[in-house]
Amino acid sequence: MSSVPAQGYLILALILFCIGLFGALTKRNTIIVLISIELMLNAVNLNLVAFSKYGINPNMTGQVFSLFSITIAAAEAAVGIAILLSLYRNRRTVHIDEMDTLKH
Amino acid sequence: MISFAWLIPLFPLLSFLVLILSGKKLKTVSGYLASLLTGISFIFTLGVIADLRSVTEYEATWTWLTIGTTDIQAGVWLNPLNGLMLFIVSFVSLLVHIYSLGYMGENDRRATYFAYLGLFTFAMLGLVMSPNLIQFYMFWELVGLGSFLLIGFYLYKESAKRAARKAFIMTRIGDAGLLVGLILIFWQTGSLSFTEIFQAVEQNEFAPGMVTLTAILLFIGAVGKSGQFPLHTWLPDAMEGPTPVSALIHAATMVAAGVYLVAAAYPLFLASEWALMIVAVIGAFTAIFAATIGLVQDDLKRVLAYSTVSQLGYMMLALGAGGYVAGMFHLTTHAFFKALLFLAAGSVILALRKQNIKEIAGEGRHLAITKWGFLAGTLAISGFPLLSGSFSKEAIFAALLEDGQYGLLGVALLTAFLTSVYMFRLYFMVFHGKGADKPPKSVPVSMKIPVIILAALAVISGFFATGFADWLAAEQEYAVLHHSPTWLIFLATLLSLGGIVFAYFIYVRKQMDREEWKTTFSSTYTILYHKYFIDEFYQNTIIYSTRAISYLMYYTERYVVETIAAFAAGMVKEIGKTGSRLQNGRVQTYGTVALLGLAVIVLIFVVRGGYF
Amino acid sequence: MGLLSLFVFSPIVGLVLISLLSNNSSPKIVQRYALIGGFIPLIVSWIVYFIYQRNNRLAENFSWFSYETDSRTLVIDYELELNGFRLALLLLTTLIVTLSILASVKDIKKNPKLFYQWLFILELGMLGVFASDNMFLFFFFFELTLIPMFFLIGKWGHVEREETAYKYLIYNGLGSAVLLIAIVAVFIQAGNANFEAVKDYMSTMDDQAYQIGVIVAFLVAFGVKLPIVPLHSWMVNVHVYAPPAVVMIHAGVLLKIGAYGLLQFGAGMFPETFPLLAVTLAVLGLINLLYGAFLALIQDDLRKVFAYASVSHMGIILLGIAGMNTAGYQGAIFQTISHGLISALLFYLVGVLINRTSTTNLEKLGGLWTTAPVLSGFFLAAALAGLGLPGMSGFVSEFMAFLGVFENLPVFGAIGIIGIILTAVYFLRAILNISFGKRKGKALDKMTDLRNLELLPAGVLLAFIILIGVYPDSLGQLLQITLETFVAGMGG
Amino acid sequence: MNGEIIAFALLSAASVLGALAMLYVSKVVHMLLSLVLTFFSLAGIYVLLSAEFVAVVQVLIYSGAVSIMMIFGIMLTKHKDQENRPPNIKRSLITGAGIIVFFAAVYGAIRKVPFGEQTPNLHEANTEQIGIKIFSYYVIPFEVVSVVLLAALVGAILLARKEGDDQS
Repeated sequence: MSSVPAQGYLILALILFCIGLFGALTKRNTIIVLISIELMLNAVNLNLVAFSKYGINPNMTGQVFSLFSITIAAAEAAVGIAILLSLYRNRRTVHIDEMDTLKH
Repeated sequence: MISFAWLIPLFPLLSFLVLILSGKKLKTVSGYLASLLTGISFIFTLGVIADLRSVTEYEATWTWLTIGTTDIQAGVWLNPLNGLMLFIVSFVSLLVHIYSLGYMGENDRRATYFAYLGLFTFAMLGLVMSPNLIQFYMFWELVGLGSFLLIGFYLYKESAKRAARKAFIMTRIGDAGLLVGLILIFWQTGSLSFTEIFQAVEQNEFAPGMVTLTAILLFIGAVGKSGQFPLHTWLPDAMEGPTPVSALIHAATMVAAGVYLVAAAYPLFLASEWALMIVAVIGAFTAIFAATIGLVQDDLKRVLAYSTVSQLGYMMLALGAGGYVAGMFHLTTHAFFKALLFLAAGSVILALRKQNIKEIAGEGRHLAITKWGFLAGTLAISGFPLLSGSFSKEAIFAALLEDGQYGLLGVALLTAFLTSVYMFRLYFMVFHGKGADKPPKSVPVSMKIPVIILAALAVISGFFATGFADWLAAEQEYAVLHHSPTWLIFLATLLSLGGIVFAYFIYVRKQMDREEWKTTFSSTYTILYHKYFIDEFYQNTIIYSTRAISYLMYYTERYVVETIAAFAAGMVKEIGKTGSRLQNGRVQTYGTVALLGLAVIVLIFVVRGGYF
Repeated sequence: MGLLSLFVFSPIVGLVLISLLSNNSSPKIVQRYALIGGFIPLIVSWIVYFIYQRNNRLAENFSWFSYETDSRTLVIDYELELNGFRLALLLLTTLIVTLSILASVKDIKKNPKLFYQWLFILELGMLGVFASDNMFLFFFFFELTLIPMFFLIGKWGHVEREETAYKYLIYNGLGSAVLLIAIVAVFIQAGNANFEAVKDYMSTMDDQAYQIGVIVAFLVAFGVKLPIVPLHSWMVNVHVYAPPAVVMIHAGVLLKIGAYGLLQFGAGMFPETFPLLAVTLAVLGLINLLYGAFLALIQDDLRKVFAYASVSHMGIILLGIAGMNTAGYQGAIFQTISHGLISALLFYLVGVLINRTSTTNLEKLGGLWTTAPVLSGFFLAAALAGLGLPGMSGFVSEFMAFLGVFENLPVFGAIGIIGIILTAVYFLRAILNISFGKRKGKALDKMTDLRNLELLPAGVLLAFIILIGVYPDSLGQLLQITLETFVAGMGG
Repeated sequence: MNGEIIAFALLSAASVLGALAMLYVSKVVHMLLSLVLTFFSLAGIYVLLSAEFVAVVQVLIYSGAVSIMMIFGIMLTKHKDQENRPPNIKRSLITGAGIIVFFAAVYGAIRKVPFGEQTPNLHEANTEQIGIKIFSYYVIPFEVVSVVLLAALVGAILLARKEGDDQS
């Protein structure tokens, strides 16, 4: 039975990760940056799941880990949005390049 | 006694150290202390010379510096030549010390003066006892230092400052030649010791051409120190120093060191015909060149200085023509009569407070002892028969004749004539004339004694010529005294007397009007009066070109180097600015930089396939 | 902790001592404690000297860290080891630092506590540089000298102190960047940072191009420090604008790191390849020698004259190294020590002069001798030492350096001799201008001469200068073994 | 060519398409929605990888919860939902270059990695297996995650709450 090789999944994950990274680094809207980060996390999850099937020692751990990771990602998204809202309330902007308080 | 020879230079050194360290406190006794120590030194010298009659050669060295496998030694080396020089140096130095007691009598800084004299005497004694070239060079420079300090003794005078600087630098040019020469010799022979160098010369260990080259380089050193053309200009200026110093350093000892160098390294010179030729030609040229300048100078000490230059030229000429004994003998007699002349001139200057011979105009006639002393010196230097100068000069003429250098012989004879002309011009203008009739300040006894002793020596020392030659011949086979044929003695005497008579007619009988001469030969007179414009020539060529190079460098520094500096600073500043622009507080910029860093690391990892 | 470590870190005692003082204690008290702190390394250094003389070996070594890759282990140990050259430099360092503390009495009025703290850190760095037997340790201490100097110049200097401090930092920072790269390049190849180990490795390696590349990098890195023309402009500024007490250390010791580094990293690690650069070094040396000399000739500020004189003297070091033989190396080392002593003396005197006349302009000074004969005498003696008068250390080193050059590169030596003449010209011009002639400048009329304690630093330095000059084997014997190791590796 | 490969091709194409669309559409909401497509396709891919439970969770949390939350975020902050300023080209290029290097390097690595054959039994009672794993072996992390979630909850509320008292 010829099936999809593990490399296929990994490359897909890589592509998504790169797109997510690009979005996170170049997009101006903070929400999109956040969602790009979610995309990167997803790519990682994909890797975990792929390894759980094709890894050297394949077992359920990969899937379990992806679950944890999804959970944390969700929590992160929630906190992220909350911070965003708070920031927005103070500075009336969602554009990430106007947020430069790290400089001060 | 001879094993204590190393003590000889240490007494003057002790004098220097004591006086320089405790200067002011010992002011009143400083002169006596210095004279005493020099006297001890002289007594030791006599002892050593007494021993030398039986030992003929003595060497004691110890390691001074180790370079790899080569040990460079320092120590004492005594042979007849050294012994002779030791005697001259310590003797004249002692006399000058005694003379200075009177001459510097009331000077506030006389402790310093005697300290410097001690330093000089130390260096000079060390110089003549050097067993190798490097020690020789060191003391060579130290005598230069002593000379420098003493020329600049009247340090508040601008002219003294300039003269001291000039003396140091001009001799240093020569010294550089000497240094190169000795370094080359070291790489040829692997040693700097005189004896080993001579062995190497004998066994032809030198690379072809090297003997000539090194000999000429050594001679350049001698040219600088002995005021030979073209490095002679410092010596007349050096007369800015106190007069006893001129007698000691710039007449009897230090300037003769150049001649001594050629004599000490004589086997090297003998091995190269070219080198000897150059020594002879430079010597002859300097002799006549300085003599012509001496004809028209008006400063008492300057005339003597040019006469010194001229006589040193004689010595070089003699050495260059193979007249080893003649040259050294002339050095000895010259040391006596020239020291005598300077000391007598010093008495005149101290008594009359002027040194321009036109202003003196015969005022010196009241100083009886000085006058007779000066006359003795003048006759000696002019080659008056039976006085010391005539013997040594004849030896030189004979050496030239023997060597077949007829052209140079002609020059030497002409110079002898000129010498008696200008020396008697000097004598007549200082001691004969109608200048003010008031009796001058009397001269202290301490200044008279040295003059008397030296006058006696100037008169009689010529009779020791044969003994002198035997003394030197004990060690060196090339030490031969040449004897002149009768016609030559006759000719030389004639020239000497002719010069005296000539001067007598011009300056005493006033048979010929001097002013008329000046106008008839005005251009010649101007050239001579301005010493052939050599100083101006140096000023306009060497000094200006050096300064031009300096300014060239200066602008290089200002524009090129500073641009590099500005570039470096600008680059760093730009990098800094870029860096600070990256620190703009935006997360994405930071993320980008981090990503780029990651990319670079990953790239290196992939390309190198490992850590590095 | 062995004796050597104790020695290297002994300035910490002074540092702690100074730190314990309250912030508003008077400068005099601070200085007294600083002097005590300065004496500790000085005394320890002489103890070390005597122990070294007895055992002929003094080393310390424990592993610091190592790093394993697939094929080999990279080792960096904490290694201190003495040899004669290093010991001489260490003695020089402790001496000059102590004297510079003495010299700083009247010079440093602003926040003396901080000044001496930096000074002790600087001393720690210098001692470490000369004691370490390992590239990385060397680099560590090398960097440690960089920062204190920056503050010492920038905070306590004269007119253009801040520009000077930045210029210093930029040049030396770039220099040490190059140094670090070169060190890493060597380390990665050899797998060990120890000088000896690197040397052994390099003798088995035939990649000559690589070795030359690394040596050139070292040349650049130490060329900044030495400095080699045209990398010298920072150093002139430091000479002119840093406080004289600091310049004593700077000219006396810090510049020597350049010479030491060049010898240790070049001749010490690549004995076979290093001679290939002889001509390059000779050319650079000549440029330094003549360029510095010509420029010193026309400067109208005493400090600038001495600064360019330093440039010129460093040329002699380079020429000596270019000789690539025992005489040349020995000359370079002697020149290193001798120039350290001479320039420390010169700048000590400059400090005294500034203190009294507040100027070093040659046009404005003259006739110093009439009011201050002792000071002028010392000035003259220092200048004479600088121009290589026999009987003083300068001569011995110049002589040996030229002796070295003449064996293989006589033409360069002959040209270099011009520099010797020029040295006399500019030194005498400068010194005679201020001390001889008519008295100029109002400050000179009520000038006081060197007195009591002020005589001590000048006297001590001059004594050492004369000692080395009169009996050079006193230093030479210490160096024999070092020289043998430098020269032995050279293939014929 | 079998069904699995076809499904993988379609799903991966869809997910990449969705991600790319996220980069290039102009409206923020559209970006979000295009990403939802990616999330859905990823869920499909999880199924292909015998991870049904993860797939379901993916749909529930990403396509559901996170997306909705983002939409609320957009709504609450909405001023102008378009990116109307020109993008920073220079930075995009630099970032793009870095990413391409990174991509190439990792791609090379992935190509070289050898993989064993798949295990057969993952899809049998997948949810049950996960349950057993989580509630036996990973029970402590599981409980810790619940604390994390609680903290996130509290934190989010605290942060997003109107700070009326401070402002007035």
